[in-house]
Amino acid sequence: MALIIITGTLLIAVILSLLVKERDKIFGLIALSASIVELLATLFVFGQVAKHGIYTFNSYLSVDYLGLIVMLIVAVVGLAASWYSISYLKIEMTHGFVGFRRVKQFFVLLHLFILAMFFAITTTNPILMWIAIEATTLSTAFLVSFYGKPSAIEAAWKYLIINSVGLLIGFFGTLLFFYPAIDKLYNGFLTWGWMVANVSGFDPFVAKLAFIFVLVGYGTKVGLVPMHTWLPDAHSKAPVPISSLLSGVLLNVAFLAVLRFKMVTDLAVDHAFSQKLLIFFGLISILVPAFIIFTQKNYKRLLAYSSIEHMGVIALGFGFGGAGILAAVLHMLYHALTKSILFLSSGNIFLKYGSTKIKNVAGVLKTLPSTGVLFFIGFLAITGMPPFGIFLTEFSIMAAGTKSHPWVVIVAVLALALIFVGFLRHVVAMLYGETEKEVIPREMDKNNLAPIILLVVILVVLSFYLPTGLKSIITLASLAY
Amino acid sequence: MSGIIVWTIQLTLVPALSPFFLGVVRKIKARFQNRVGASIFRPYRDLWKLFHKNEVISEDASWIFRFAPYLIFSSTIILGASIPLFSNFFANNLLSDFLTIVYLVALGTFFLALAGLDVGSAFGGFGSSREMTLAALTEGGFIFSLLALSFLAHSTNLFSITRAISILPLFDFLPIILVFIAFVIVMLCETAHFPFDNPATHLELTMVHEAMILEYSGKKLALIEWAAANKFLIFLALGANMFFPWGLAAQNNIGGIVAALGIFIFKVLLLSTFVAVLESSMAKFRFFRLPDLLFTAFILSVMAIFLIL
Amino acid sequence: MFNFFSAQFWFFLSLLFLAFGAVGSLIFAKKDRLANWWGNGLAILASGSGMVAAVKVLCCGEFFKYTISTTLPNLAFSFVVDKLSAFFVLIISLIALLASIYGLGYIKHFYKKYNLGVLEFFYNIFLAGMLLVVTAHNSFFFLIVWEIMSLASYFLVIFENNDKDNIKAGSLYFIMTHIGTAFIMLAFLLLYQATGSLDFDVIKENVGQIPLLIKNLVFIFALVGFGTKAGIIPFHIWLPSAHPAAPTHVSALMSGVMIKTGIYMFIRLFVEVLSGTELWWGVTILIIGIFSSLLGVLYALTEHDIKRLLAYHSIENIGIILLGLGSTLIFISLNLKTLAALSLVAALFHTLNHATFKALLFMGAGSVISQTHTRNMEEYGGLIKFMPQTAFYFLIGSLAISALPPFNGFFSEWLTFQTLFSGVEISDIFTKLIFILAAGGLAFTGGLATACFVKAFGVTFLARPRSGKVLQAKESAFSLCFSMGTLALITLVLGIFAGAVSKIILGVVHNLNVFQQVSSAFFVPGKTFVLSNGFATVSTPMIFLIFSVVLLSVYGIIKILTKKRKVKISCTWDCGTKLKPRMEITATGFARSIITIFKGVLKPSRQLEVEYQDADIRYFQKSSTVKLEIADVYKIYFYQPLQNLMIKFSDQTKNIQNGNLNVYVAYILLILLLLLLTFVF
Amino acid sequence: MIFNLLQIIFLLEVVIFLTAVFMHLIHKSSLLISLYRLQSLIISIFIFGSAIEASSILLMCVAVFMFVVKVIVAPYFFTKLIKNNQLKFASSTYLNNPLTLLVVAALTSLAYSQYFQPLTILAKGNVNSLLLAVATILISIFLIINRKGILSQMIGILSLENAIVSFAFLSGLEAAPNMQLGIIFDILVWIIIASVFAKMIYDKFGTMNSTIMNNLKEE
Repeated sequence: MALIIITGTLLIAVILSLLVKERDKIFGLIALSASIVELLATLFVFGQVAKHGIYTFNSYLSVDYLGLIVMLIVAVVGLAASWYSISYLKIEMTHGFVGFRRVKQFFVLLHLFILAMFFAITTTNPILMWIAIEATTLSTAFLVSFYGKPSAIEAAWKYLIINSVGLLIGFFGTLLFFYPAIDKLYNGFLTWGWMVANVSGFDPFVAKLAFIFVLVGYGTKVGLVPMHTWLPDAHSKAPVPISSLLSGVLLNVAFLAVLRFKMVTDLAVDHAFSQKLLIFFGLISILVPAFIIFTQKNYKRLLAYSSIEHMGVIALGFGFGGAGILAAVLHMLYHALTKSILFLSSGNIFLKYGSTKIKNVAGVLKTLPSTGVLFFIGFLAITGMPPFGIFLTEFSIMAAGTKSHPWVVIVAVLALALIFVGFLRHVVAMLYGETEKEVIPREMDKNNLAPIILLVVILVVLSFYLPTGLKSIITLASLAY
Repeated sequence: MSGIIVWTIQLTLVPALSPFFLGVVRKIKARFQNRVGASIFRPYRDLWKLFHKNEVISEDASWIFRFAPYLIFSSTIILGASIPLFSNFFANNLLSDFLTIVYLVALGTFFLALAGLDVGSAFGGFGSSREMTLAALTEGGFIFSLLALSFLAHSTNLFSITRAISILPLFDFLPIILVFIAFVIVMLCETAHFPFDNPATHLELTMVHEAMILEYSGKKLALIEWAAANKFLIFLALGANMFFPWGLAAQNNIGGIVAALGIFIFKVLLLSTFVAVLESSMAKFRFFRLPDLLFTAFILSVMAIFLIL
Repeated sequence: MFNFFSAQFWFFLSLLFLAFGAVGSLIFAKKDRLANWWGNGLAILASGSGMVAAVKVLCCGEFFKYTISTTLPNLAFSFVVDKLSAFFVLIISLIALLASIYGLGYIKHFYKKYNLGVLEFFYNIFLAGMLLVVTAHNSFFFLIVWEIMSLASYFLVIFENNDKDNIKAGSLYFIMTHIGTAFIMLAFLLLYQATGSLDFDVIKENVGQIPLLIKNLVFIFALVGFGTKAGIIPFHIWLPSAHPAAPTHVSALMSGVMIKTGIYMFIRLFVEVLSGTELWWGVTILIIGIFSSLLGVLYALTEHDIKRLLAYHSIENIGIILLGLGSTLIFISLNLKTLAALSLVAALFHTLNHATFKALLFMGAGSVISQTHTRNMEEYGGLIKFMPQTAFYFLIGSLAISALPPFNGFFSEWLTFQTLFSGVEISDIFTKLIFILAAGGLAFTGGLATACFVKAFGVTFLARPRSGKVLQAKESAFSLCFSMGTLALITLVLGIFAGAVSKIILGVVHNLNVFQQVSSAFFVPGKTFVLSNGFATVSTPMIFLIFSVVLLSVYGIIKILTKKRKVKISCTWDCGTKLKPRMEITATGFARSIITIFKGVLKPSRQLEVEYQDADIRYFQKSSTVKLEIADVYKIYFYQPLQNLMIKFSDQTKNIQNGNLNVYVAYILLILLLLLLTFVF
Repeated sequence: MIFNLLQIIFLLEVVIFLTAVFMHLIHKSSLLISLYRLQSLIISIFIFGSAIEASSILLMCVAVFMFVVKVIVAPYFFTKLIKNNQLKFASSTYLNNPLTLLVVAALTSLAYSQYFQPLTILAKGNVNSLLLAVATILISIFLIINRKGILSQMIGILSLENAIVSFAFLSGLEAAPNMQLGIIFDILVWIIIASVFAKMIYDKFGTMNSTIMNNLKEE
């Protein structure tokens, strides 16, 4: 029932935003109310799942434990992003960057994007999931080229082409996964449960081949290193609420897809195969961004590379297995929250300074005191400083990894330290120092700050105290994968 | 009762005799420069004269300038009381550990340098800068030479060292000779004698010790001069008793003590003539060649330690 | 009231006070006076109860072990306060108490300029962090608290943030500490891998199963990690720039106490958990100690910024502590347990002493700076006439740090000398050589430290003012003088009753499981201190007693003899010309001779710029300036090349993103084929 | 009949493979589009054949829908794109023809090598055609890498999709009809969006050559 509500509200939101003619405040209200309804529905589903296991609405839609966690992330970050985009777009319009038609287009595509993500999480059939993820790519293509500048279009085109190639490879892998159902195909409606049930018929070699195609395919959407090239361009050119949704949430949804296939491959072939692959991708996904962050010039690209690095850490977590998986699931949650804090506060900085170059931004603590503090808190959280959750998860992932791969852990910890050094140099350059004269020190209005503060409060609370319900869900999720 | 007498002798011997030996050294140096030179009791009269003169203090000086002479003088008194002069039966193991001796000497030098700086004249400043440089470099040699002896005697107490060395068989005296050479270098440096500093000159280029006490007059100058003489005698006594410990009174009888006093004076006279001869026969080294001399002292004592252990 | 509650109650009470202090000062951030009084007041209460807790543990032996489990995976807040942690809690609380009192008066000159609420918030968090670091017993919880401590001290260092190089110093400090923490994390991870648990006690139990290679790796990582925090020579470059940048009472705390947390963890990890089995561990720490002490004091001599001079002296004293610690590890590995106990007592005693006199010196320097508003010693001079009390306390501090008899520095250096001498007597020729070098290094360090503090005290306080800045200086406020006075008194009391204090410290050492049933290395009959092998004895109270008696009697006799003499005050002998301040010796002038002696090590450089009246006929000079500098060897030969390597390497990796779409798709195809070829078969 | 069903399928598969290879060689855009049209025609014949075999109406309309989308609508968009942007010779390549052929040959030999051997158990009898389908997949990915023109990149992606559908048909793995409908609808949306983007790029950059778009790199 709850899933119907979610999809229903989103469809209504899309239609309403299409109908609105001239006053743009209505978009905000629609978006905000839609995301609030989604959050309530997700919490309702959370209650269901906490009480009696996996929530299956019908044969098409069901929510398993890990899916629930990702759904929670989508709902929370979705709420913060849409709340933030109201004032963000209002200021953009006053500055004259975008017209009314563009804002309308923004809200329509935003709701389609969130609908596609919900659909991807809850669907039981791999092909439908593939279609949903393809839909997310298509819906965000225009959002990335929102500003219409040549660089935005270039970023959107690259985003479109690379993701389509990746997803087609993923599609080929998904097809291979249907190998056990080769003869009795027409009658059955293929679901994850069905694939797990008769995995015995699955020839191990085909399973290996299929998992490689799926990993490379969906890995492009997750942004693991060799396939990450679209991510920095897309996330730095997209409007801030969108890049926070892309970075914080879409990567996790794609990772969820990879994990579902990993579950099947682990049963067909032994665990070691998929774990070796994940560790390989995880390690290079930490190393390459570590060096690029060191001399980065643009703070939005800096945040994008940090997302790649954190996806690498999550891949390492799942690769190490055991306690690492629990920590990796937690890491997904913390990373989504922290990354959206950072993106939204960098949005404020962009609105005030108008440039994404680090050297044009100085003295943020003086001109935007509370945004500066929030940005600094985000920085401390993202680089894994103790009071915040990411330090706990990174430490337990590394602890889980020392037993099997000590040298991988040593390299990873040193790379994380290098990332901290790079990040600190850039953040300090932005926060302190003298500001140019024409930047008037006046804090943004409350609509820009409230969503960030909400996310910071959630992050701090979760860093210290995990509500028992959430903790049990996460442990169950980690057992499954 | 006899203990108290012996104690007073131990306490007053150094301040009493130190001007005498200063006079002896000056007499021998004068003789070398074939002039008659003042009588050997001249230093006593100098002190007496200075104690009865008024004194002039600069208005820049602070209470450290006024207080330093007393502190330096009393540190030399304590040093004099706690080193073996004529007897080695003193169970006075409270202050006669050789590290305490070294650091008491350092305390005296510290305050002397501060007093030199306090008046704010260029001479005082440069005097204390050179003094502290040399003091810093001698400390290594000073500690290690006494350390070599204490390894020989398995105790750092000066009295038990003299007891142990006096009964030492003859053939393992080689390390002691090395240590003695090192100790002589350290002694010459600490008491501002020839290769390091000319005690008699007021030429601002060369003087180290004299520069710091330029501003003193009256009773404070007397105290400083007396303290310098005490320090000279203390180092002579250390040199004499630690390396040639024969003839120290073993028990507390009058005859033994008188004989020991005679032998002590004779040994110190011998050593002071050696210093005077040395001072007249060699030239003063350039300041930046002194560190090499001090490092050789340190290396000599390290070699001795290797030989001993 | 004393045994009213258990030590555990007092310890948690102090943490509670600090928490209230932190939150309260954020609330009162706007009103400066209230924030100042609230933050520092609660810090005083907290350190008071911290001291009570420590004393109760030290003397009445009430260890307590307390674990709070949390909902997060494998994270348990487990505290164990045994005698070693209590000793460090005592040091931290003592210095924190006096620093907070000092802070009450000192912060007044920040009133209008900065937001004091933030300062007090991070100050209380910093204290809480330190207290927790020395009592944490689970490596995960330890890492959290260690990072919080560095985070809080980072914010304190960059508190005065409108001065650009404070920010740079802060970032360098934070980067170095974080890299250190990365190494510490690796050490704990390796221990976790070998013993399967994060708790120190469990690791201590099955330390046997740790293979040798892992143990050596853990030693190296821990040495680098904690060495960076302690400021040993190759990793010290953040210390001289970070400590002076912080407000004075914070830099007193950082220099006096925070770097000791590194020493605490050296002891906790090497002596207790890994029970120091390897000989080469002790030898490396000894060698690092020699270099740190000698080079620390040499760099201090070259400094003419008073706070940087004191910071370099912290490096020197850390070197001396490491000498004690190194000999402990060597003796443990050679199974000479009594000597090991003696050298650990020497190291701990010097930690306590250094905390007291370094805090005193920093406070003295702080009050001088707050009056003259400059840190350059060349502009001081004659301050003893304007600030007599501060000068007197600074003098006592310099006497204590140059280890001169009546004060506490003397006894701990004496004890370190004794351990090194007893080390010289071991048979194996190589360790004997190392011990002799260590003893020689310590001797020269002592001498150079005395020279450096004559320079520091003389140039700052004595003779005539060298610049106008000194003229309007006046005596510092009561709270500043009070805390400096108590610290001076403590250095004297510690110096006099050194025997009794070393007995307490021996109790602390015997509490460690390595020295459980070891015969005591020395005994303290009455007031004297006698080494058990009868090698050396000293009685510090006797020295003080005899010294004061003789001094008073000499003063009395001279006064009586010459009471008729008149004393005339006139100007210094000036060979006829009026003595101007430029004629006085400067700090650089004072140390120049030592620098030329050690020019091989220090590499001094001298640039002469001459400005001529008329640029083309270069005969008549208008003015010429001489710049004397010391090359920062570490930055030029180690840290700069490392950074350039990183930048070059990162430029290489940036070529991945060359903007060409076809290449990006080629990456995907290549990785696909690569995986197929390698993984499928 | 001279040839039984398997031979016909194999022949049609060979034609698809040849279309993919020729896409690398020719440079005229309109010819490129007609090649794509031929390829999609064969794919719809495949689907039509399996629809007749399984005689399910749903599969029949899937085939018709695919035919309409891929054979009529997509080429219409592309020809409209070419006409109003006057780009006759848009697709220059990085490697010259002999080298491209060399790489194509290498990829085909890889498809036939022992790495893709396990896939042969999927084939119902026609092993060669299955491996040929795999080769077409690899070749069409290479097409995207090799061609600079935006149009040829779009064509590359669509031919990759066709190759995958042909592989699915040959290995009998293709999804249920309603799934296929969803996929085709998805492809339709993709084509519309891609051509809109192509027009925007042409307006902004003035050329259809994608190498102009390389200013998004780390400076």
